[in-house]
Amino acid sequence: MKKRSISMLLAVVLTLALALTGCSGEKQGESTDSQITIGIPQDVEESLDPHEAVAAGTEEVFFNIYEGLVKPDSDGNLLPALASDYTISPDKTVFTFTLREGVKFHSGKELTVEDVVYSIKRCSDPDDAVRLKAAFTSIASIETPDDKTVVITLTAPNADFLCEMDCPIIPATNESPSTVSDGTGPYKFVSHALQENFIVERFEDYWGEPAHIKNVTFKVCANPDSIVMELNSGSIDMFARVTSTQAAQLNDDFNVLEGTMNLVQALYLNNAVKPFDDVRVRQALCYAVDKQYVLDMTSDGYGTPIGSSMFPAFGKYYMPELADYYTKDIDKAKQLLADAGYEDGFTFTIKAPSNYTQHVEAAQVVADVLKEINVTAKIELIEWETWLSDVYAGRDFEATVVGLDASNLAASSMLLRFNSDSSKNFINYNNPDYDAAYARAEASTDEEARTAAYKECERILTETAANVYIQDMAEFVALNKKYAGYEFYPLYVQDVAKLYIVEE
Amino acid sequence: MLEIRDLNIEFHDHSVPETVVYDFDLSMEEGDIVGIVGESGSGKTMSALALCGLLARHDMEKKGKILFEGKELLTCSRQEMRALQGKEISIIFQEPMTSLNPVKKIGWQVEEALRLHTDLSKEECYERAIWALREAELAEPEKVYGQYPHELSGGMRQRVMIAAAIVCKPKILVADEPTTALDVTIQAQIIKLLLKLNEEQKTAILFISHDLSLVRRLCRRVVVMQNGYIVEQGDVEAIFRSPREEYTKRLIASIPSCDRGKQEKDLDGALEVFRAEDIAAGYRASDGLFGKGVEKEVLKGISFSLKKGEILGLVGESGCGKSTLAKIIVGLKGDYRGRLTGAGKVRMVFQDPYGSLNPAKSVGWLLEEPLRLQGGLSKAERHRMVLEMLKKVGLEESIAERYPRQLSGGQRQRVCIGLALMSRPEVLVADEAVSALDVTIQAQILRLLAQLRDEMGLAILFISHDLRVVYQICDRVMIMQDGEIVEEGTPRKVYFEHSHPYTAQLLEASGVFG
Amino acid sequence: MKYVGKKALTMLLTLLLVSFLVFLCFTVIPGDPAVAKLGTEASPEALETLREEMGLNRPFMVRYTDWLLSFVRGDLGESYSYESSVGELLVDKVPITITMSLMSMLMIVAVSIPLGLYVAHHEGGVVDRVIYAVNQVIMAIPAFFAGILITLLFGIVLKLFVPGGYVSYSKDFGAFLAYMVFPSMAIALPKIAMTVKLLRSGMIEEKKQDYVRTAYSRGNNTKGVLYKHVLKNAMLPIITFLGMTFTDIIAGSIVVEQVFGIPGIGRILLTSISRRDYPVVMAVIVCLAAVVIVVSALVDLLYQWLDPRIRLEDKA
Amino acid sequence: MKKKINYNLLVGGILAGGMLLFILIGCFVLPYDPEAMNDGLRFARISPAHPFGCDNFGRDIFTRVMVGARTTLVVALGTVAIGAGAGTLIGSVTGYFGGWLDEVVMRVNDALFAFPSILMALVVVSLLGSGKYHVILALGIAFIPSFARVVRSQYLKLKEMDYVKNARVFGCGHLRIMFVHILPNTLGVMVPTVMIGFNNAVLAEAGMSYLGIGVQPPDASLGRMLSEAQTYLFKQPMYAVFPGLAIIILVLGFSLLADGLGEK
Repeated sequence: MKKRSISMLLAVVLTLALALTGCSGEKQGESTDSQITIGIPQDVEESLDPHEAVAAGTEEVFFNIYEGLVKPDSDGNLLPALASDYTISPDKTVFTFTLREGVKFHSGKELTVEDVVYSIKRCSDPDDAVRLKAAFTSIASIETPDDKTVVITLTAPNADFLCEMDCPIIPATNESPSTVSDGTGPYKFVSHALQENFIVERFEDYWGEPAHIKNVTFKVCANPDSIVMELNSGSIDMFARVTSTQAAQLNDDFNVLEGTMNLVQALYLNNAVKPFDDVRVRQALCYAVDKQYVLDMTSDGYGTPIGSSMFPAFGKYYMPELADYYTKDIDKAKQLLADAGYEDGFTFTIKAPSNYTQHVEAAQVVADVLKEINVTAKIELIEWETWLSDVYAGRDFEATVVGLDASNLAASSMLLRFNSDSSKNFINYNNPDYDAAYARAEASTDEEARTAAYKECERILTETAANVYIQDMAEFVALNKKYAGYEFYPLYVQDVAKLYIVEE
Repeated sequence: MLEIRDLNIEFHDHSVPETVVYDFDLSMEEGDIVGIVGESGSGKTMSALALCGLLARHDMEKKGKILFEGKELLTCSRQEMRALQGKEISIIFQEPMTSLNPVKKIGWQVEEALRLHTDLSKEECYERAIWALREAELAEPEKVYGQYPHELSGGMRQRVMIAAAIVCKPKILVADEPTTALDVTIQAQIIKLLLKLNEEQKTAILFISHDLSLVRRLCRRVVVMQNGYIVEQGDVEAIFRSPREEYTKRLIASIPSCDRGKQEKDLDGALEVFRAEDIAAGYRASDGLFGKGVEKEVLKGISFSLKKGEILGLVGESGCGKSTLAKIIVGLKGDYRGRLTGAGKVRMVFQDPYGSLNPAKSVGWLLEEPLRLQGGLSKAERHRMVLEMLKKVGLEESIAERYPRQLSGGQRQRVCIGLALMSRPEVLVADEAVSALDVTIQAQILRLLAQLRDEMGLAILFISHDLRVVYQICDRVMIMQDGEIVEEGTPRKVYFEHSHPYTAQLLEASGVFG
Repeated sequence: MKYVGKKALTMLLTLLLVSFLVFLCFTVIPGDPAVAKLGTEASPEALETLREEMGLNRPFMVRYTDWLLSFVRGDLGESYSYESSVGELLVDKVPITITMSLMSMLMIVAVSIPLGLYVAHHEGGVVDRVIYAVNQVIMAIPAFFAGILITLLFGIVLKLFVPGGYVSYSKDFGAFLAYMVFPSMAIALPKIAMTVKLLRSGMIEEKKQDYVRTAYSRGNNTKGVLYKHVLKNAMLPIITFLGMTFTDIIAGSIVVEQVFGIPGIGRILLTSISRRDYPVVMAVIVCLAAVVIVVSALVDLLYQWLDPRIRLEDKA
Repeated sequence: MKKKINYNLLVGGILAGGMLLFILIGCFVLPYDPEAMNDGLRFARISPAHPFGCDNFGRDIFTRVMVGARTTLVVALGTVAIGAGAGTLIGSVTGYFGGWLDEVVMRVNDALFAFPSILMALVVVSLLGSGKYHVILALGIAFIPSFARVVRSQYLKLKEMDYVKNARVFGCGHLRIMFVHILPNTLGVMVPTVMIGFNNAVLAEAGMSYLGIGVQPPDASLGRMLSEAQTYLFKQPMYAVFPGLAIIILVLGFSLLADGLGEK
């Protein structure tokens, strides 16, 4: 009879466990002060050193903790931050910053010029692979004439150098910045449970306008498919970059805010590989793909069609007219293919990163559309790591669908890669006119001339159909009705300080 | 005490109801010993199980009356039946190896009946169990009490079964072929034990067996059954001396007799076909990862020779090494010392007819296999030779298409013999070839072997533990004990003028003269 | 004792083989940890210096032996993508997966054994046939589909738990256990069905044995025979099966962690594989393999302890 | 017990047979082009024209389940073929000959057994690229250990039988004994094991597609459709239900068939 009693005991234990769930079903206790849980797709990197942050997901969160001498606002302008004001020499080689009064670090330490020099020097040491900021290699000298001003002199003129000055400033006295976080931002670091959550809390004596919400928890939701469930069940209050279909499935305690993802989604073609080395074939594809149809199929029509490697958030550099340069014209496409010697079409493979559903779906729609000009596109899903090493670094691909974003507000971050000699030219684009136009833009000191030169670059990309440009995808932010104040930024940034709780 | 009147048992399992036992009558008094004799499928076991209430399966129809001390067993409730089982009526089975629960201690199983039927304390149960084990003549009851079934030999396990059965001093002990799976000497001890229990405990015994000579030594009255019917019933000696029914006569006749006047075949002229000179071999019982392990000697120098047309008997109890010798002669065991000489091919017939024919192939295919291996024969020729061999071993040609599982034990053994003879061997080794068969079929197979020996001039090494069968068929006999030949000679010389004590012990135990 | 020695040696050998196979796999899979760490913006020179730093350029065998020597000394090495050492990384993730595995094991034992017994007892009855059919259906459901169904049913419809509302055990152990019941159920469900079916067929097989007939002949009722005699014999194959199930549970947990959003070993393994973070993957897989092998060895020993027939042989 | 046996076989036969017929028809005639996208029909409800409704691209789910089931069937059959074939070969050799060969192969077998099949799949997929046939190879290799174990235990048991000894006495070669004499007798155990292997293959393919390394779009396999459907669970639950149902029917059918055959 002994065996019988054991199994009975176990059954009792099981029912006990089930009963336990009943009573703890409701949310985990309402704490008095304001708090919000924000879902993030990938975990924040473990190192708290802002200069080591590489992944966009980490920079997005660190924006609330660390600040540079200047800081971007939601319209893409650079506002003075830790530097109260700044002057740039006419030949764009000498940059003078005056330090703002009474700025404190989270640890209570006063901000000093030594901290600024220390931080900038840290990011310009060529053999420190992780922290090196490419643009800082052209710094000739950094002087501090008095304890309030910092003067940086460059070896060569660089109009965009100011955009680099959002580089975070950290205290020189912090021995281990990777494990001890000490910034000047509106929020300060509390705790980080790997692959679980990253918790920050309002920094009471912040120099600027203090944040509204006290406790903020960034919760890692690795499984894209369960995001809708977690939002509907109330376990997270906000999630940026939900797709239109996910947004449609949310219950009504959510507002869905629409902005742009600020990236260029396109069918990137390897210009060195047959048949894409022939401009007529590339143009034929552009004529075959109807941008709006792709938008309708993948995101219920949301998103902004674009014609070149630039997106609206860049303001003055963006040329809307390029979007309609190629309108759907099957006969013209077939004619172009015939001229190029491909009357009965051809077959090629699109490599798409498996973890980005929006790009995989866009690839499938493009493949379906190309059938009209009897071009067969086979789709091969590859892991993100494999995409990085095979496609991006190895350039071993015929075509790929991906979204390229800008690392900072400088136009060069989008256009530099198409120079024939650039290490990031993974599509092997080779056009002497483009190289000349880009060089003109880099060298010119006058703002209008630079903008005109950059625009010339974009027109060349469109005319030579470097890639089949599709859209700057719509970005939906699901935000619980209890909260408001979300602002879209041109860069990959989540400004939590602006959020506040709507009083019923 | 017990009255069974026109008991009928029908099976509803298959589509058409099949009756197994027809109007079975039996009455038993206190201390009676009754035997039921019959071949397999004669319904003897079914009637015994009905008595013990073990036929409770729902698709069994039981008609008639079983009165035990006035209580009607067929219609009483399950509780009432259970109150009797193990207390008043108990049973022991044929297979001691599997009839005991392998994962429970012996003591626990022997005490089970006590725990169910009495409210004795733990110590009293222990005492009673030790008493029962001692009654069953087990050497150290206390040691056996704590052991597990697999740690005991076949004989000891049957004694434990008996102890478990008599622990509540039942009125009737049903013994369903208790000794069939045991060696001759142990068989004799079990029979003596049952007789002792009957005298001391006054337990009535219902002894079921297919071995007539055994029944004759134990029982006072006997019931002969065939295909579910009672053919004849009465006092043992009367039945033996003057059987009335034809079937009983045939049963008695097929018991191999060992009368002195057996004429002997003179073989001096025949040429020698096989010779073995002091064959010795052993098994390496590895006792660990790298341990070389101790070499267990099994054969200690065996020598013998075989002449054309001679049947040499080899008798010994299980574990004496006769199977190892057979394996060596046939070439299945390579590592042995000593020399084998003999020009011709050697083939073998195994004991268990079920295991020696490949169930997945038809009989025709099996018989053709040796010819395919020899090669050089066309399909038609091979087919003809197969049919010819089937006729030679007394089977119709239609058997060729059938599968082994569709044949009876006797038919299967005939196919095995045919298979062995397909490649015209000079020497045939029959390792316990007939011991698994019923008496009547056993006699037919022995006649077939003798006839084939004459026709094909075969030399046969006939291995068996049954002295009577060996006496009937063999020209010369060797007695083997623990890997050595202890006695050799013509059957008459060995059986009647033996010199070695072990031979005497074997002869006495198997009741050759009884 | 000799037998245990032999078993331990074979276990070590297998473990070595597993680690070698995993290392081999990683040299074959494309993708470069340096790129994974520095991202697309890094310059080729920076990538090269980092590769040197990580020692990726050393020949295959040198890297494997180095890893093996440090692993034996208990140092699991530095993770490429995370700052902390692999040991720290795993130390708070392991309890999550272990709890889940143990809970599903608990459920399997607690539900399938009584159910199996009941079904075997009432063999052929209506209940038996119903449970048989239900078993078959449950066994046919893929683990992650079961996960989705459970989330829908218990999470959204019955609101018994908040989908995705995982609470770490350090914060609130009760809520942690409460949440873990459902993923454990998703893993355990198909296994419960299999165990019930195995126990049922095992019991029915044992019922045909001779010793059962002897037990009946002594006056036991059906219940007595089932529990006192048949159960222990039928349990033997179940134990081996449960041993093997434990390995499936761990494999199953990787998929179910994805569905329920649980930061256990499975998620770390998947992210590390996609990030080509060799030290973490090696550590996780070798530890998983070690657990699997140790569990199957324990099951062997338990089997021996229960079945006297085998125990005796190795003493002789 | 008689009535129960054909009950299994009957239901199993209907389900498995139904599924096979459903797939067979799919090979010849398809109501719609499984990959044709249709903007107007996105997430269309169940209707006579589209018995299973449409998915996020407006593709007819009924057709895609038909094609998906065929892919899953092909993958499962391929996997079982490799697993059973190689497994039988390895199992028979190690079981029959034993000795150090058996010891070594069994160690490798245990290692493969404790090896997560995901990593194995990743290796094969990255080595040869993704696609149906590479998934089959990856799963096939992962299934060899379990088949090898079953076959080995059978050979260990059967090689002691008298008819095997008899065959050796005739001078039958080892290979002939292994594959002509012993192998047919293992079918009794092999058939149910193959069926169970088939079910596990279907479930494994679904798991792999779920993790994104299985069959590639726009091909459909039941597993891939299920993982894609999960994103649209609230908008079009049918998209997840029908592929899931197809998997369950396929697996249920074959496991009942295995039980039915096993009991006969």
